[in-house]
Amino acid sequence: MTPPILQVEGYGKHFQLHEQNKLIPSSHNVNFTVHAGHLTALIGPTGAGKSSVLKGIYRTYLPSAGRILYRDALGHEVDLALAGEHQILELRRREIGFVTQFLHCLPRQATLDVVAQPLLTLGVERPEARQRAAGLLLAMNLPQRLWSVSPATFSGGERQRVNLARGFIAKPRLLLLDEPTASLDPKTAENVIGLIEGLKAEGTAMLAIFHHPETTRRLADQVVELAPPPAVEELLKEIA
Amino acid sequence: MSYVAIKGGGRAIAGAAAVTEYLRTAEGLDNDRAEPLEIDAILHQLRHLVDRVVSEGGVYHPKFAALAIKQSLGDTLEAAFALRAWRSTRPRLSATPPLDTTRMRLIRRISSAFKEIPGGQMLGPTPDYALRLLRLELMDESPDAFRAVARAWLDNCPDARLPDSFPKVLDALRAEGLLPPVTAARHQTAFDITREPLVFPLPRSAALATMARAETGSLLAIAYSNMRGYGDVHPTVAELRVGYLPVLLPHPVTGELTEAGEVLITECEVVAMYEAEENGGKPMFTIGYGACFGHNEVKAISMAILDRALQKGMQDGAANPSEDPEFVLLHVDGVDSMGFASHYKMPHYVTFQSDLDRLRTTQQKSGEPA
Amino acid sequence: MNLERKDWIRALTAHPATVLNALAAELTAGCDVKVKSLPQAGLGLLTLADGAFHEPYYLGEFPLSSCSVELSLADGRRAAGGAQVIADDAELARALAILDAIFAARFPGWDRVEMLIESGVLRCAGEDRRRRMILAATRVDFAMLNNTENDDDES
Amino acid sequence: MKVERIWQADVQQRVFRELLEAFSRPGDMRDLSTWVDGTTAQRAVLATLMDGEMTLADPHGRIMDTDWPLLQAKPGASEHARYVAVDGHRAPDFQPELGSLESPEFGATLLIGVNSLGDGELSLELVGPGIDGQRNIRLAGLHPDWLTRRADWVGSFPLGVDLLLSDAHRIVALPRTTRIRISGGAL
Amino acid sequence: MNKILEVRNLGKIYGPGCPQCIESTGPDADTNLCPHCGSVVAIHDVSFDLFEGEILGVMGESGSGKSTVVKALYFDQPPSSGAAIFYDRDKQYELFALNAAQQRWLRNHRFGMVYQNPHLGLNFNISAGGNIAERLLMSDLMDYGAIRERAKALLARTEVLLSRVDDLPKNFSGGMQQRVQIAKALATQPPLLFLDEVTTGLDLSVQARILDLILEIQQELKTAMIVVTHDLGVIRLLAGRAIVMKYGRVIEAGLTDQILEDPQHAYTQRLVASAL
Amino acid sequence: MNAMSHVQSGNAYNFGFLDEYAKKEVRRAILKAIAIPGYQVPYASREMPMGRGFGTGGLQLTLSLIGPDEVAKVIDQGSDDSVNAVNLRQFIEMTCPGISTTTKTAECTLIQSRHRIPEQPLTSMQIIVLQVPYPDPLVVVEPSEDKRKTMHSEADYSRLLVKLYEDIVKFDEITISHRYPTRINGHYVIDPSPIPRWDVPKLNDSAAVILFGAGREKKIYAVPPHTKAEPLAFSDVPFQVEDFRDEKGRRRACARCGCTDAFLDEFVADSGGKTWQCSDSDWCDAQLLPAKRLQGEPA
Repeated sequence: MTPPILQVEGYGKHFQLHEQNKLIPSSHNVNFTVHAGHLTALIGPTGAGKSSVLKGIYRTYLPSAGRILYRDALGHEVDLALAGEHQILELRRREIGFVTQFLHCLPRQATLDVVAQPLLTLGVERPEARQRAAGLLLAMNLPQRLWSVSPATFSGGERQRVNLARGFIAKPRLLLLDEPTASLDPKTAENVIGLIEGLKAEGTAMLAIFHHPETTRRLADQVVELAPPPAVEELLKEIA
Repeated sequence: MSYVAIKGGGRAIAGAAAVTEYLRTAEGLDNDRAEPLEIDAILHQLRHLVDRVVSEGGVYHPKFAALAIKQSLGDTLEAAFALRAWRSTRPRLSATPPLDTTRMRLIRRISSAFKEIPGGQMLGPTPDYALRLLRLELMDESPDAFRAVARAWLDNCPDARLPDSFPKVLDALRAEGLLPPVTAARHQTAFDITREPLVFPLPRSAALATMARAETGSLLAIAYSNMRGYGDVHPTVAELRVGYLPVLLPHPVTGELTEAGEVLITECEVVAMYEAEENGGKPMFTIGYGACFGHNEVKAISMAILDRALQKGMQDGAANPSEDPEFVLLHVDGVDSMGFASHYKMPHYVTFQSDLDRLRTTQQKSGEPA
Repeated sequence: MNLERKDWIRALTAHPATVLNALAAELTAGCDVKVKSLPQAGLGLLTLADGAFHEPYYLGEFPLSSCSVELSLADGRRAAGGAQVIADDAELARALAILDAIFAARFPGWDRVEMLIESGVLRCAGEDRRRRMILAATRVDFAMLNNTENDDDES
Repeated sequence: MKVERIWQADVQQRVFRELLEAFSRPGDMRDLSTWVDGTTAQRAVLATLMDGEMTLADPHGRIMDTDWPLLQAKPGASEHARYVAVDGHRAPDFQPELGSLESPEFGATLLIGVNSLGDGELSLELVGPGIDGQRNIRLAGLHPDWLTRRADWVGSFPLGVDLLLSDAHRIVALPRTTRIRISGGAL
Repeated sequence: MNKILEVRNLGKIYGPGCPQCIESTGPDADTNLCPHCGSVVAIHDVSFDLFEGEILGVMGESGSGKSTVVKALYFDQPPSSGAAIFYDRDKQYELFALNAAQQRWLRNHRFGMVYQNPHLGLNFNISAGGNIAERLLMSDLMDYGAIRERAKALLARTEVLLSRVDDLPKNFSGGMQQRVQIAKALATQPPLLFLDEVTTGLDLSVQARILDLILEIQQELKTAMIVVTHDLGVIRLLAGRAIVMKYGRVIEAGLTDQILEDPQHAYTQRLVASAL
Repeated sequence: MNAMSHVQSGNAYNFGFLDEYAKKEVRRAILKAIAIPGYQVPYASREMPMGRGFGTGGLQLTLSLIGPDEVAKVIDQGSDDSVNAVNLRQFIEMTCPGISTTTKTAECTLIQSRHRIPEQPLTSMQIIVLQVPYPDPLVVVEPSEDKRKTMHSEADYSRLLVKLYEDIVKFDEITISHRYPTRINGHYVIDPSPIPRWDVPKLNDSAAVILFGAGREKKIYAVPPHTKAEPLAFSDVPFQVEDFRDEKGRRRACARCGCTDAFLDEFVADSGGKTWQCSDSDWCDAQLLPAKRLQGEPA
């Protein structure tokens, strides 16, 4: 078997709130791998730190412990926990995508452009990028009248579709998915599942958190169950 | 239309000079007793006119100033100008060491800051409290009576015991710590405005020298703007003195400072509202200084006010024109400003022709449809 | 007379230039005059220490003439003299330098120079006295004002 | 009292006009022999330009002691003086004043004595203001470092120095605007 | 990606300065005013790199020194210490070792600046088109027609009505003035653009349109930018990376989303918490 | 004194009026002005016995340059006989005994001029001194001399260039009539004194040395010979000299000499009609001779 794209070893994350002088545990001793063309699903109770793992890999969080070894397109191994900011930005641009439940976009940008954005930064010409964005939005069942307006005023489900389309469009090598189908109607959810399968088939490695165990069952090649992190006292002992 | 070249310009110039001379002497046409104005009469009876010309001319030569007044028919700008041009032809022989004005032989000394000052307040010759009523009796003054007045005054005036020198009011305030200290010679060498061009920023000595020979009216106008609202500071005259300053130069043989003569000068120091000293120092009064050749109090006071304003402008940036060194110092010289105002009378046919060309062309274009 | 040399010029220049020139010409008839620096008429720059910060600055210029001479007598005695005077008159400077030399070295005729100096001192004193009278006649006596405040029509 | 001609105003006027021509037409050789009466061109130039307002540096001791009181110039360091008189045989060992962007006229004038102007082993091609096309000049007795250092000194116009080369009685000016190429690979 | 700017140990002190200035100021001392000599330590020891086409956010409250950083780099106020190297194609410039004329050249040709106060960036006595022309003329474009066309294109790009090309900026709204400023800054297509609180004081909708424009330009022209702002929203939308300043010191630097979601420094945590 | 002044016997003034120290300062400034083409060298302008604005700056240059073998020409508005020219020439003759003066451009070695450069091309044996009222072309956009000095130092002429741009926007033309800003040797922009645009091209690649003196503003600057002098303009809106064509587009001729290639003065006759005549009186005279010969008149 080819070596994994992503190998997480002993990942841990806690937050130190200086103001309240508080330590908040988030994830603890997480280990797993993700392979090309495979989907690894994270499961576990609320508070087990599933999202924290995704954010740690994307470096929205600074990991507190462990290694996050990523093998890039050229075969070089990078520890995402330690990589330089410009390296992370470059990986985000070219290889690693993240679909969250939130959508941050420019206030006035048309949905089509929001979705096409990752392609533009890769140097794809605007007409082509827009065309591919349109294809995805069509697959997501987003009414065509919404394409030229900003997603700022969209409903949760509509936004989620825009978010997904933007995450999928550049076909990243590693895609992080945080509850991608949570607020979708069943029909659209089904379309999204189809798209995810398509990406998998094209070789995209995925790490996902799903709202419904059913979705996990359908899509996951591997399931990793996370346990809630230990209490603060124990964590402190460990850190000391 | 008057933009036609005068040919035969040489004849016209000679004619203009002759006409001016004709008017200067025209009194003699119908009056057999008409006499030319005597230099001594100007020197003694129009002393303030002479004072103004020596100070604006920048050379203390009262006799030549009187001559300049005579030949310019009493135009002070022209007279000061002639004195300046004369100085361009004279070599510079030497400079005095910095002279101390406490050694002035005073004829007037007042302070508006204190009622009683050491040495006393002496009004001297001042029109300040005179009623400005025309003295019609001077219309036809008899020479005998004229000569008797001064003699009678001297005869009736008792001798007084007075000190030879008077301390400066400012020094007393400084001793009390109310004024900024004298930092050991902030600029060792003074700026010579007759030899060095004014390139900003300038040291204070350049500003003082420029204002000392400035045109009185210009200096007054800018100082007035500072007094009136474009500055809004009400200064107090700490001391105003008028008198004769002994001019000391080294004796060629012994090297000892020797009196080469004396010059009449007016000197004024003003004190204004204090400001917090930067860098946490204690607040102090701000001070300004003015002086000029001759007896000209308005000029000395104006200069003192502007000195203070310029110090402020140099330190904090100019908040109004009177605090801007460039604005003040480049616009107070009488020779520069009157010369330029006069030059507009010269032919400008060529430039005007060029103006006409541009205006006609643009008018034509603006008439065309776009 | 014990007037210091630095005060001679002021005393001498209390007399008209014609008198000084004439005396100098007369007294040098019997001696050799060597000009050490040429008699020159030009300008001097008046430096004042300003009254606010005691910074030196130039108030303006004044006409200045200067000369220094060396006189020698037939017996070999020599005398140096010099003068700088506020005047546009190189000849006057030369005359003053000669009188300065003669009086300093007690050369023949020095007593005539002394007479001029003495009478000049008197003239200067007269002028000084008149100036003091101007001051005295216009002195504001505040002590007296206070005593007679009611007489003053100033409100 | 016999006064050497170079101290006389009318001679100085003539020397100045030669200087004016020299600076206006870089590389154009001007002969001062009519005016200098056997003394050197450099001395005549100094007499013409100096007075009590100027600072003059004399790092190679080229100026006679008896000339200083006549020149009236204030002695200054080579690095700061407005005029510097040097011996062209020696390599430059100082950086002259280059002036400031606001006041480039404070850039020094270097008066450089050389063996001969007009012929010699060094051949220069000059272009720039004052030269119609190109002007060539030969000279002898100039240490080559002067030209390389000058290239640095005049590198960012208007900053720079102005050179006045002189032999016994001739002068050639190389103001800061002149671009110099050493021809024939003589260096 | 290539580095375009390298800033090292930049410092700026207003006032006489004294040996205790540094130790007596900063976030720990809770002031930037030196109690010993009264000097203001506006910035101290600021270092960062900027890459081609990247947007760096500089955030902090007023008095943090964030504007001083760009003003020093744009040569508006010379720093007291430190160095900055600008990499321009095959050349590199040590910014603070250049003379004023060379600095002026860089300002005219290679840098752009958009100020919070349009009075600083625009000449209010000349038309909008004239303002843009000024920069083009300084980069030796001397063809009137071409200048005019380019000015119009830039104004169109920044959504200023072309009918107003010859109007004076003083008759424009605040948002429009900023647009003209941006057009002017972009006239020479500089590889490096400084933006100092450009949306502060504008209506929300106007702000949004300006931010949008900036991002579009960055994508189109690959202009590297340093965006100074106190507004976390602006930082989130524009900047890939950010530095956080307080009392003249950089207290935190990182990826923008990391700084906003996982701030490390107590001050940044407070700042982010108060903005949510 | 290190320069024995040469006061001529029977003359109260030093040769050239100025004392030798004043001349030295002016001479040093001239040399630096030539070394830094177009840069305004400040100097301590002396008071002259005529008004500031009447040519005191030019005169100080002339008097610092002039020698006993000089052949001087003084013109104002192109005319040797204009009142100011006559006045200055008389002063120069009075204070510089021994020099000769001429009205012929071809004969002179030194020209002092106000507002014109002669039509006859100058030679490398000649120096022209132009009188300057405002030396700084930036004064139209910046009143503070201090700030202007910085702008020159950074070669920052953007505001001046924008003025030209705005001119075209407003008037479809560059409206600067005289004192046309001109860039020297690719660097400094000068005010070439109030010469008409007609004369500006004569600054470029001139054979003669061109010196500028501003007495009131206390500046000296120069355009050395064979130096580039480019009037500021746009490639598509070129610099244009004055247009002397009539309504029908024909070039007006001088009413006196008939020449059609000189700058003309416009005359308004008492009748109200207009005529045109050469502004350069020496040029007009020179054209007149062959013209008369052609017409068979005695010269």
